Amino acid sequence: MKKRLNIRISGLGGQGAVTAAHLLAMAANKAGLYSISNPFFGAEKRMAPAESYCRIGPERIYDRGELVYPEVIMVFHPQVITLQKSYTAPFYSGIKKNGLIIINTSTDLLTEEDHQRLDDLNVAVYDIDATSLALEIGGTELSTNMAMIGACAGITRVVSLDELEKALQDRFGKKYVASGGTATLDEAIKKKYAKKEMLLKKNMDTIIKAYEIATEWAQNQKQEMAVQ
Amino acid sequence: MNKPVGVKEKGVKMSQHVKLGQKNKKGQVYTDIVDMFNMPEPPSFLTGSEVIRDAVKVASIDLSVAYPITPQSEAAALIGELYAEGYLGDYFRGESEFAVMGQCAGAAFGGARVFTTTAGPGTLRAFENFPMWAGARLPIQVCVTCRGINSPLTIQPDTLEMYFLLETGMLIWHAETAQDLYDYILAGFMVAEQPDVHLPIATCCDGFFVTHTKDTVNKVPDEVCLPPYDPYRSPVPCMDMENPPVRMMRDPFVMKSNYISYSTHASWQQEVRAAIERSRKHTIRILGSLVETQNTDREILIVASGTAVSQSREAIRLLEEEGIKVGLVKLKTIRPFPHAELREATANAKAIFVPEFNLSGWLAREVKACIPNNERVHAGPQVGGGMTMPLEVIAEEIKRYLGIPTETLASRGS
Amino acid sequence: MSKEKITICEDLADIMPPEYQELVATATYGKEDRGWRDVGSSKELIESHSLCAGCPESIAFRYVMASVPAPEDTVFVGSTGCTSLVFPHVAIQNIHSLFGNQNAIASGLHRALKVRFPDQQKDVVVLAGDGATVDIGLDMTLQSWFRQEKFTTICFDNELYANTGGQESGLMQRGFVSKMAPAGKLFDKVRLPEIARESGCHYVACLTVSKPNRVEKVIKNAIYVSRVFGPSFVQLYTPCILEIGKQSMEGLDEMKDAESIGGRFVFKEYMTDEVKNFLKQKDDEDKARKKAAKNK
Amino acid sequence: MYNVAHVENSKCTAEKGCRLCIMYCPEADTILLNPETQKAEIVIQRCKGCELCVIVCTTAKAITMHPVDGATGNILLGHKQGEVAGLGQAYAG
Repeated sequence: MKKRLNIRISGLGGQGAVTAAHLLAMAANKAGLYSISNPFFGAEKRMAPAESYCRIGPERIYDRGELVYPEVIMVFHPQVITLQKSYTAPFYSGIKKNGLIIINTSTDLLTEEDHQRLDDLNVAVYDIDATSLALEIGGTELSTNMAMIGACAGITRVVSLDELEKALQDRFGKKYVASGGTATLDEAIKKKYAKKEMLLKKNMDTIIKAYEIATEWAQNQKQEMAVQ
Repeated sequence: MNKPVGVKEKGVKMSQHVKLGQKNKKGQVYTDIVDMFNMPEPPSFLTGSEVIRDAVKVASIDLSVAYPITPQSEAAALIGELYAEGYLGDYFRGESEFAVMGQCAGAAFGGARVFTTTAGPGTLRAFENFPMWAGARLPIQVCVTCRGINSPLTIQPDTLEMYFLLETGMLIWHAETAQDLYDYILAGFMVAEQPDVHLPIATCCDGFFVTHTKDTVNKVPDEVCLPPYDPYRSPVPCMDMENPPVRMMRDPFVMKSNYISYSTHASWQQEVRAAIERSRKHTIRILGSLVETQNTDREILIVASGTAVSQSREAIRLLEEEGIKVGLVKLKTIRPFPHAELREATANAKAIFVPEFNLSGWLAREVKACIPNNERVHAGPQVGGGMTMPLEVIAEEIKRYLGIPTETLASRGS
Repeated sequence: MSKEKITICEDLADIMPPEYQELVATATYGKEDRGWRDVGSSKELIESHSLCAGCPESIAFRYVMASVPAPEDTVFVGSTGCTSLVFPHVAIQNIHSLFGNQNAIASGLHRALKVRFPDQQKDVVVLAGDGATVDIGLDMTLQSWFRQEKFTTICFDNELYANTGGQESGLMQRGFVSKMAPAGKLFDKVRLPEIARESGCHYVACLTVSKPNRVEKVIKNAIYVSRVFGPSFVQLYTPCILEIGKQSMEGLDEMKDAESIGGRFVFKEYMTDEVKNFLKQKDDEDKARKKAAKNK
Repeated sequence: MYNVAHVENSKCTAEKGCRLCIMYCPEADTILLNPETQKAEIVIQRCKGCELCVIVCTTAKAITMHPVDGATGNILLGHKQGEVAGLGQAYAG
C-alpha cells in the first residue's frame, strides 16, 4: 500500500462518524498496520456537524488532530454539503490530488463548479445511497456508517473484510469506553437487535454489501486514484 | 532518633517498608519501576483517557479526586470505575478545581499517594494550589490535559496553560503520545516521591490529540504495580499525629517583616528549585534521558515538546522526500529544563525551529534563554486555539528559511 | 496511646526547649476526660503567640485545645487569618494551606487518614475565621457538609476580617460601619447555624466563649458526633476588641452582652433526635464511669 | 513600659477552688496554680497585661497591675500602674 492513507469523515452527530473512524483504525491495527483515529475535538451534539479522522499506514504514525489534507473524504449526510453542516467550506477543501470522495446520497449534490474543481485535481467522486442500503440490509439507519466503511474499504482496499469483522467484534462485542452520547446510541442500536450476534451479523452484512458494490464501481473507474 | 524505640509497645508508626515482590489486596505484585517497564504486554490500541486509567490501575494510588472538565472528564470517570473495582482507597467528585486541588493537598498532607486530572480553565481555577503544593512538598501528581484557556469559550487543545505552570515549583513533564503519558504517569510518582525531590508533578499532554486519539500503547501487565508511597520518607512531617514533631515551629516567621523571615522564605524557594534539579538523576534512571534526539548533527533542528514533536517527525519525513535533512530534539521534561542536553544537541545547528501549540511561544523563549547564539532560534510555527499543526505548515516554515519556493498552502476556508 | 509520640530522645533532651520538656512532663495527651479544668495545673497545647493582649480568640483557642477529646490523634486544619498566627504554636499537628479551602483540605485529609488507618479513630477539626468559613470558603464549607464528611468545623466568628484590618465580612451585623462598608453593612448577618443545619450538619452550636465549661461540652459533642454521624458545626463569638474599639479587658463583657437575651449570640444548639439520644447515652456512660472510678 | 499582673497571695482564694483568673486569662500557661501554696501565680514573661484577670477577680480583689522593668524584666511592685494596653482606644472615636 501507499505510505499513508488519510481519511476525513464529515457527518452529523449521531451518525457514527467517530465510530466509523475508530473501526477503520482498529481494523488496520488488526491487520498489523499502524493507525490513529480521533474525533474532531468539539462538543458534538445530535444533528450538529461532526467530523472524525483516520490515518493508516505501514509505518508508525505521529500526525494527529484535524486532517487538513486528506486523500479520502467521506460525507455521511447530504446536509454536510447542502446546508454546509461542515467544519470546512467547501467540504472538500484540502483534498489531495487523485483523491477520493464518497458521498452518502441518492442524487448528485455537487455544483458544476465543484465538479470542475475536483476534476482539475483528478478526484474521484462516488455517490452511494448508504442509508437506504443500511435500512435494507442492516434494518436500521444507524448502520449507515457500516455501509460507508464498507464502501471505503471496497475502493481503497486499505483493510480487508476479515479485519473489519474483527474490529466490529472489538467495538460491539465487549465493554467499550464511550462518552455520554455515544454510549446512549450504543444502547439504542443494541436494542434494535434482540441479540448481540444479530447486531454484529447485520452490521457485517451491511459492510459486505457496500464493499461489494463499491469494489465493482472502483473496477469500472478509469480514473487513477491515489488511494489504491 | 538514635534511642531504640520499641515500635509496637510505643504505638509509633514507622515506615512501612513494603518489600518488592509482596502482593497488594488486589493480588498485584509490588515491582520496581524499571523492572515494570521491562515486562511489556502485547500492544494495546487505546485512547489517551483509557491509558490514564490503565496507568492508575498499576500505580498503587490511595486517593483520587475528580471534577468534570473537557477533555479530562473521561479519564477522571474511568478512575472512578477503578475505585469501584477496589484499586483505589478513596475517590470522589470535588466541587471545583480549586477545591479538588485542596482535597488532593489534604490527602497528601495525610500521607496518601494522590492523583488527579484537570484541564485548561480548570487548571487556572485551581492555580493558587499549585505553588502551595510545591511549598508544602506534597508529591501529588496532576495529569494536565492541555486545553485553551482564553475567552471566547474553547475546548480545543492549546498548551498555553503549561506556560503558567512553569514557575509553580512543580515538576513538569510533557507527553508526546499515549505511550509517553502511560510511562510518565508511572515514572512520575517514582521521581516525585524521592526524599530529595518530594515535589508535585504535572504530567501534561495535549488534550484530544492524546486523550481522545486511539493509538498503540505498550503497557505493563496488570498483575504488577508500583511500590506504595511511604509518607515517612518525606522531608517534611506527615500530618497524621503519628510522627514528630507535633508542634510545628517555635518561632513562626509567618508575616514577620525581618531578615529571618525573608531568608527563610527565600531559602525555601531555592530549596524547591534545587529539588526540581535533583529530580534529573532519578528521571534519567527511569526514562533514560530528559530529551530524545535524532540526527542532531544536521544544520537544521526542530526542538519541540508534546504533540508538536509528533507533527515535526512527520514534517521531517516529508522534507526528507525532498532531500531536506532536519534533526529533532524532543524535550520530555520542561521542569527541570534540560539545559545541558539542549546546549549539547544544538551545538552544531545553524537554525533551530520551535513549533508550538500556543501563540505565546513560551518554549521558544525557554530555548532562547538557554543556548548560545540564540538568533539561531526561529520561534514557530505556532498554532493557537486548538487547531492542528499540519506537517505541511512546519515544512513550509523550514523551506521558507532555506529560500525554497513553496506553493501557498490551501487554507481550510474559501 | 498517650505521650509516646512526643517523647524526647534522651540524648537530645538537653537541647530541647523548655516548653517542649513541659509538654512531655505535664501535657494531657491521652488523658481520659481532659477538659478546661486541666488548665493551670498542666501544660497547655498552645504556646505563647502574637495575638493581641486580651483577645477573646486566644481564650477560645485555649478552651478548644483543652477540650479536644483525643489530641494525640487529632489533626487541625486552619486557614489564613489571625488563627494562622497561633497555629504554629499549637502542639497538635495542623495544616495551613490557603485562604478558604480549609474544608476541602480537611475532606482530603480525613479520607486519607481513613484509608491509612482504617481501624483507628483520627479526628480532623477545621478551625477558621468567619471570612474563611463564610465568605471566600463558603462553597467548600457547604459542600463538605453536603458530602457528609465526618469532621468538625469550628468558626471563630469575630464578625469582620481582623487580620487584614477590620473589613466587612458576611457574618458582620447589619449596619456596622467598617472598612469596605463605609456607610454601614447593607445586609444581615449570614445565618450560618441555620444554614449548617439545613446543609446536613448533625450537630450545630452557636455561642460565645464566656463559659469554658459550655465551650468544652460543645466541642466534645461536635467531635463525638462527627465521628459517628457526619459533619458538625460550632460557631464561637470571639469579638475583635481592637476593631470594635474596646479595651483589652473588655472582651468578656462584650461576649456576655452578645449572649444575653436578644443578643446575636444567645446560646443555640441544634441536633437530630438520633444525636440527642447518642449524646445522652454517652453522658450517662461517662457519669457511670466517673462514679465507678471515684468509688474505687 | 508595660504592666503585668500580680497576685496578692493573702487575698487569693484559689485554695478554696476559685480558678477564675486561670480560666479567663487569654494566654496559655500564664496564670498557673502553684501546687504547694495553692495560690494563683503569674508567669511574668508570658503576661501581656490585658487586665482581664483583674476584671474577673471581683470578689477577692487579689490581682493588681504593675509595671515591668524594661531592662531586667522584673515586676516593679512598688510602682503605680501605668497606662493599660488600651488597644481599642485608637478606634474608639
